Amino acid sequence: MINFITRRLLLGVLTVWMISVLSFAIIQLPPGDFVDAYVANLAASGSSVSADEAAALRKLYGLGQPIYIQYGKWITRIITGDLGESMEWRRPVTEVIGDRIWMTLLLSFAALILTWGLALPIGIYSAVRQYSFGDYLFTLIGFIGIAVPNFLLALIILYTAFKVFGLSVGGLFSAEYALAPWSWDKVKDLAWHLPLPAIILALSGTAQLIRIMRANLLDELRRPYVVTARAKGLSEWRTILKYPVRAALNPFASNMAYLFPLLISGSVIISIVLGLPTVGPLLVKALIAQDMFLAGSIVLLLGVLTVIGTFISDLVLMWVDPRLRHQMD
Amino acid sequence: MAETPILSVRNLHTEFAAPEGTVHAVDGVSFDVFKGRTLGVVGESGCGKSVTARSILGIVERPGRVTGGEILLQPADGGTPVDLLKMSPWDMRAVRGPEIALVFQEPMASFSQYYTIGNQIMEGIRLHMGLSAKAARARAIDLLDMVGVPQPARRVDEYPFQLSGGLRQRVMIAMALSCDPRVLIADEPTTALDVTTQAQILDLLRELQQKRGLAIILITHDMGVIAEMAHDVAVMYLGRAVETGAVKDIFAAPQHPYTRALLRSIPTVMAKPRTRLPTIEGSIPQPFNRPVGCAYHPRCTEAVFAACRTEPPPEVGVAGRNVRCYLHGGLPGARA
Amino acid sequence: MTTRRTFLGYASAMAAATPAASAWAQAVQATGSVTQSGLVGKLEGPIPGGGPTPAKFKEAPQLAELVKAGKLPPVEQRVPAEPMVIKPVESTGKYGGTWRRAFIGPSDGENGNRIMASDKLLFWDFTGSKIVPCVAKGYELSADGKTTTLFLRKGMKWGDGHPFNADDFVFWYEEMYLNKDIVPAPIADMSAGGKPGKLVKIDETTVQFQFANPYFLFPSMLAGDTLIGGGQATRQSAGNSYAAYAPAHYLKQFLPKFSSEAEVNAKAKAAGYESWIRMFHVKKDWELNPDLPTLGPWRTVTPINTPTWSMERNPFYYAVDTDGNQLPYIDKVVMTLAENIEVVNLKAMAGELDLQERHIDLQKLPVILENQDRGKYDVHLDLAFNGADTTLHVNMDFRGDPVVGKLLGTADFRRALSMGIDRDQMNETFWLGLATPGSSAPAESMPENPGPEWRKKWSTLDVAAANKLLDGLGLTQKDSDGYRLRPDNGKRLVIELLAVKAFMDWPKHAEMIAQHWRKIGIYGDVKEAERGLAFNRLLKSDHHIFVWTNGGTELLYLYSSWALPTDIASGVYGIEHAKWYASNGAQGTKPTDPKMLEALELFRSAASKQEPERNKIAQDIWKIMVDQQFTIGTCGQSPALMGVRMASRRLGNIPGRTCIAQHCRTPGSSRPETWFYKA
Amino acid sequence: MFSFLRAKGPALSKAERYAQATQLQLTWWRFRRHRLAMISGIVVALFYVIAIGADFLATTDPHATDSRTSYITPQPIHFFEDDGSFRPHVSGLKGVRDPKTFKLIYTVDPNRHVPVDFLATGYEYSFLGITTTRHLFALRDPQRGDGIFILGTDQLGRDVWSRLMVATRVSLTIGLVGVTISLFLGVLLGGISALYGGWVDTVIQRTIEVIRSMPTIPLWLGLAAALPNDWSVTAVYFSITIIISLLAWTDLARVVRGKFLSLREEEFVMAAELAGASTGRIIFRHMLPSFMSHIIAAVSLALPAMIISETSLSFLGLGLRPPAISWGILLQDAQSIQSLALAPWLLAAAVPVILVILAFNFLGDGLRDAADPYG
Repeated sequence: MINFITRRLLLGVLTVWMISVLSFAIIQLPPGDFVDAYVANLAASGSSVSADEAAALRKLYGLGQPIYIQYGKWITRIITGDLGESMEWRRPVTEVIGDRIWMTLLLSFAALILTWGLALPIGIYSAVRQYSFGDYLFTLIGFIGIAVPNFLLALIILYTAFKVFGLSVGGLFSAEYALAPWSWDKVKDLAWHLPLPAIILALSGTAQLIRIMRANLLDELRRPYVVTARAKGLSEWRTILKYPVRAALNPFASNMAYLFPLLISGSVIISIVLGLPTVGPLLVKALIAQDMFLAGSIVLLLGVLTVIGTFISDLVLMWVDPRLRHQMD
Repeated sequence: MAETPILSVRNLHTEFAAPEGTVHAVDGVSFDVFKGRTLGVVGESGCGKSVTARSILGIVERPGRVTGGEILLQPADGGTPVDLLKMSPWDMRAVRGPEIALVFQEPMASFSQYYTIGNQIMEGIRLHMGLSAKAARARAIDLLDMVGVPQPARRVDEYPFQLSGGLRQRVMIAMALSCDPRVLIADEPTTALDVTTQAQILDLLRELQQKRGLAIILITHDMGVIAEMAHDVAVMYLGRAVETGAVKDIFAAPQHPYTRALLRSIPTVMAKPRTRLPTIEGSIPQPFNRPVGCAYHPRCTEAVFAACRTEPPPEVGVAGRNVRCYLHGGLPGARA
Repeated sequence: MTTRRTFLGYASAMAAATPAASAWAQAVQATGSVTQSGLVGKLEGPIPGGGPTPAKFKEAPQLAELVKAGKLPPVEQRVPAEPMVIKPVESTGKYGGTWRRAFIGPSDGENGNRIMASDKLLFWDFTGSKIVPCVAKGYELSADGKTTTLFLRKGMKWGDGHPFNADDFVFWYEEMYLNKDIVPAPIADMSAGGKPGKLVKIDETTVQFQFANPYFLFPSMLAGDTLIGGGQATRQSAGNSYAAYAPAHYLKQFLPKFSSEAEVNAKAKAAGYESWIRMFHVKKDWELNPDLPTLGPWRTVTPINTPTWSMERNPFYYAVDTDGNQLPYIDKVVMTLAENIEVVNLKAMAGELDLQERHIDLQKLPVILENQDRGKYDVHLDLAFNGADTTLHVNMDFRGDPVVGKLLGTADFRRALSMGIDRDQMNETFWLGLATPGSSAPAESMPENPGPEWRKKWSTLDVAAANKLLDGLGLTQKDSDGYRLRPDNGKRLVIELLAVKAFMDWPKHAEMIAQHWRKIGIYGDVKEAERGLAFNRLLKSDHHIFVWTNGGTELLYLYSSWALPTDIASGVYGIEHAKWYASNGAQGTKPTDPKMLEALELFRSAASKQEPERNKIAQDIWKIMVDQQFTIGTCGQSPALMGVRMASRRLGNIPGRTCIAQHCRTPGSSRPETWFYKA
Repeated sequence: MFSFLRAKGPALSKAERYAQATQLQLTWWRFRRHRLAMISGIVVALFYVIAIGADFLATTDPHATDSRTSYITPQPIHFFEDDGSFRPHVSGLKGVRDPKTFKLIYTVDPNRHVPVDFLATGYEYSFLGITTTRHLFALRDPQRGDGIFILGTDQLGRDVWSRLMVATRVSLTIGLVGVTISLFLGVLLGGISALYGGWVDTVIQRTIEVIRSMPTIPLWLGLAAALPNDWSVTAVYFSITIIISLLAWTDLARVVRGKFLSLREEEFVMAAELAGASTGRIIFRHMLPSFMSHIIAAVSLALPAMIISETSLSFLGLGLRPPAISWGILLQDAQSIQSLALAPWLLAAAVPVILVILAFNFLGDGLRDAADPYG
């Protein structure tokens, strides 16, 4: 088991490294550099920067050096816990990301829990009552969940909320709490704002998971051990919940790792539409402004989170699957 | 044989509504099972043996459905037999385990890999016998000990995949016996095992039968196993029992051409070396496309009557045995 | 309490500007369909110097309490002996309230800078046509135009209570402007006739800008939104270090000269900055540094790079109303970060913003009007004075393709492109009919307007004439789709329209123009690009035509970036030409088009001319510009850019109409410090 | 209906036909019974018919702008004249902007009926090298501002129906091209991974894992932002397709690898191996056909993901850009507050997106069930 965990950890580190190289490369791909974007931005708002100043800025940010040196500098600093400074926000990246990464996690997590909470019972129902009216209904709802692009859903909900209820649902906090330090009221305020984006975000993942759960369970329901359990005189629901559902949870758990990047990706788009203070809009802006330290840090951070997610899901998998646990010994 | 059977299956019909057509998996099977005796149900795969077993337990899966017949169980107190098919699902659950238990062909697949064997044995015990967790565990260990699992106290916490095939089947038997059933249905209990283990498991079953007076329905495709274990035999072909009777009679004088063909396919020590083992000509027809007339006629070397091709032969009793073959009577228009 | 000298300087500026101002007002009343809506109000605004200095000063209740607690000096000591007395639009107001506003990110600093506009040395009145005192109580331009003297207010204080005086100018000039680490290159604003000027302290409250050559334009430069005159908030943020003055007492601690390089570097490292320069750029930036002493009505509490950019009143603010109440009336400004402009608009319509004009989308006007009562706001349409909110800026030095480059450099080709545009359609579709179609020349009410006939010159739809011009250029071959072919290789001639979705949805505008051009056989290829990337291409002059506003060109000398190749930060008309102009011919390449050369020479000559002559020159430049169609105007003088103002009905002293122009620092010239909450 | 499947004639009994059917035929028979999947298959087929005949089905030039037709609500086609005679026509419209509300108000001109012709002449277009002006429907002698606006018009006065037709072509082909590329990559890399095993397998599997654990939006953003913006619409179109498929092949590769691995253990493959068949022959003669149906199912499930990808990218302004027309672009037009409030019919573009994705999903599910009823 220790061996298995170490192996997974090492692979995780490798993945993180590859992600870091990729993130850095992607940031470097667009033509021009931050100073170009910065100068252009100033020019667009009516200020001007001379060529000498631009050169001074480049020197300041070390932009003139070869890319591998820039990468080397960046990654060394990151390893020592220093994510660098956001050129656009003119603050340390850790501060800029700050609360937002937690909000991203919170939103993704809420969506994840919602996804599971919905997909599990519905998937079980659909499999056990295959081809029933309920099965078709849930499948249909689920498919609509996949088929309606979530940004469209977000926008329609945003507008409807405004049109019908006269409130702007943008953001995760009411105006009076956005600035306030954390308090019980602020948490309540957050709890009030969170469900809507979480539902929008969860919808497509839920539909997918329902399908996975349904297929897995259909598969497991045919296995002899289900007959064994029935032959023992267990009630039908107890049989299903204890045996095939447990087995079907296995691929379900391994899917968790890939649900996470999906949710985080989805949260980017939704956050832009709904104006949520997550890293999503920050990342898009940073990429557009070529604020490389910020963009790189966010991509890397999200990658690391996913790897951690994968790792946790491996542990969960080990916990659900005794075979895995024992093979590793 | 004046004794009343514990379990009596009468004209059982089980159908599967497959997209290709309705499959009559069990098509009018009748047999009796007696206390302390073993009924061997034999036939090629797909002949409806396993479905019969599941029909008895009321666990035929959709789209399957028992459509007719009676399954009469003699209550333990000796009262009038009850028809399991008329029982409510709720009452039926109390039959599974304490009255009739099932042992499967593939011990690996028949266990869930996610729970310890103890957990899976104790489940039935706690459900039906109302024992505490501790008492159930003690009983599980006893049961494991009884079926010859070494170090039962340790094994009880292991997972099925940690056991060898033979041990798994022993555990399976222990689980089946956990609630002291009167009837044990063993569905190909030894097929997946090697020859030595097979013998051990069969010994175990015999031993348990003697100790407890179990009635066993032994489902197998192996005439050798039947010869070794069974007291009575039902030979099944395409959902029908084509010949039933005491094992010695059937082996001594098989009446149905199919039974004869089955018996010919058992290798014997007396066979001449380098001769080909006889096999049954042809293959089993598609289940949803049962031949008209006697189901066996396309493969039968003795199908001499026109009726063989037009009308299924009725069950006729010949010398204390029942057989479905015109060779032994029942020809339309003829006098039996 | 103005001195005679300042009065003179002040009066001369006033005299020059007055006629223009009245013409302006007339023009506004005359505008047709827009006024039908009842949304265009009277051009009005608070008047600085609108009354005598009151004998007694009053202050906000919270400040009074701080005074009582001994934490603040009394109001008499905080307000200068010669405060700016502002006469509000309606009445004197009352203290209190929080102004809720929205901004869209750390690059949206202008959102806050503009409401801090009263930290400019000189400013414009509400009409945008008259220079009025601001931080400086007055100025004097010498008869030869070589020196401009500024008179400061006695007893004026920084936001932290420290005196503000001529030393702060000297500090800026010597320690910041001349420090190559901070300002790498001198700015054109500070030179006349190619020779750099000087900033000199005369006495505690008097400073002088001295030039070797006449620089009659300089007072306007100080009042304009220029590098030198933009004010501390605007010009010492976002990495810039201009604006003529800085809080010496506070910033000295961050400069090596006042301790040692090692010490400031150590300080920077400890605070998490790479070098003292990086630290200095943050410390002198009011958007980022709440501790920085400033002069404006409010000061930053939580910086721009947080989810809420918030400000509170400056207790040492130098302006009072006519009753002696120290301004501002409003306690706090809270700007919430909105991730996109749709959210800004929704929030405004939901009544969650009290006054917002920035990022409000004209296209949404019907929806905005529909929700007025629910959101409890009034809608004001403020019309701009620049010629065209959508202008086709033609690259005069495109070298990527000689054939296209030559055509773009040909006046008849540009004229044909211009006449191929159906401006009425564009106006109806994108401006809801609220704009004035025509050339890129500024509004008729502007002193630099060349005359009404130049509105239509080459700038109305005339497909026949356009086709004739194009045929005349030898572009007679057409392909099966009716598009003209290149003379060299017989392939379709493709003119690219580079467009950015920014203040307006310019890619859509470009799409429509491309459709119109089908009728003149020109294939317009719309290239939508992200703003930063598009401006990058401009810097390399790697574009055919750029679609953007020409806002700011209504006062050509103060903001020529969107009219002529004078700005080296933009290569929209050819970066080499801009370098050539900015370096006086030392770098870059000389434009070959004689008309362009003429316009540039005229422009260069103007700085040394007196105002009436300058205006005349500007008119001549515009005549060339329109005749040559260097920039092809479409529709303008509209409320499209910051001209849709949504003001809460609870607010008082909100003008019916304000000047929306670069130099008016919208909404700065309507003096947000005089607004107040009625209830 | 599907008579070609009965080509063997009635002489064969039902059972015999089943016994002799190939894997693909069996799949097809099972699939045919899946009614929802069948309907979905027909829907998908119809969509591709639209894609092919987009210009023919369009009634107005999808690029032609006119402020006189800005934001027209969907207009019906009237089939009968007032006197009851069958003469399809649309009514003339007159638009005025309300000076107070600034909304465009269109009123029907009851005296002007513009006849609608079947198979008539409209704007010119080229299809498969043929230039024609033939359309399914067109107006007879339209004046400026006339049009068949059954789905209304957008801000620039362009006919939403016609734009939708052309967008369908673009979005559906982008999905097809993308799926083809990812199928190629998936089969190739998945196959290599399974066949060679060892470090090759490890490297490919690791790469898949890295790609899958990256949040895709940042990757798209980075890659799309890197596209030179002076590229032509076509170049951007293909680049976007490639970008999407570069990230989408991993799923297919996993399916292929899994199937390869399990099939390698199957008897018939082993038999072929023992018989000395070459690897290539084994793959193409024995293995590929046996999981062809799985691939078909996987592809039909991958397509909607491609379509959503394009839509999302275009929504963020990083996918196709105007004047290209795709579902994503149409939806981008529909996403502003004013569109939702003043021209909700612009959301019509959402309908085909939802329909096609639903149809593909049902189709894919049906195919998968049919290909592998117990898997």
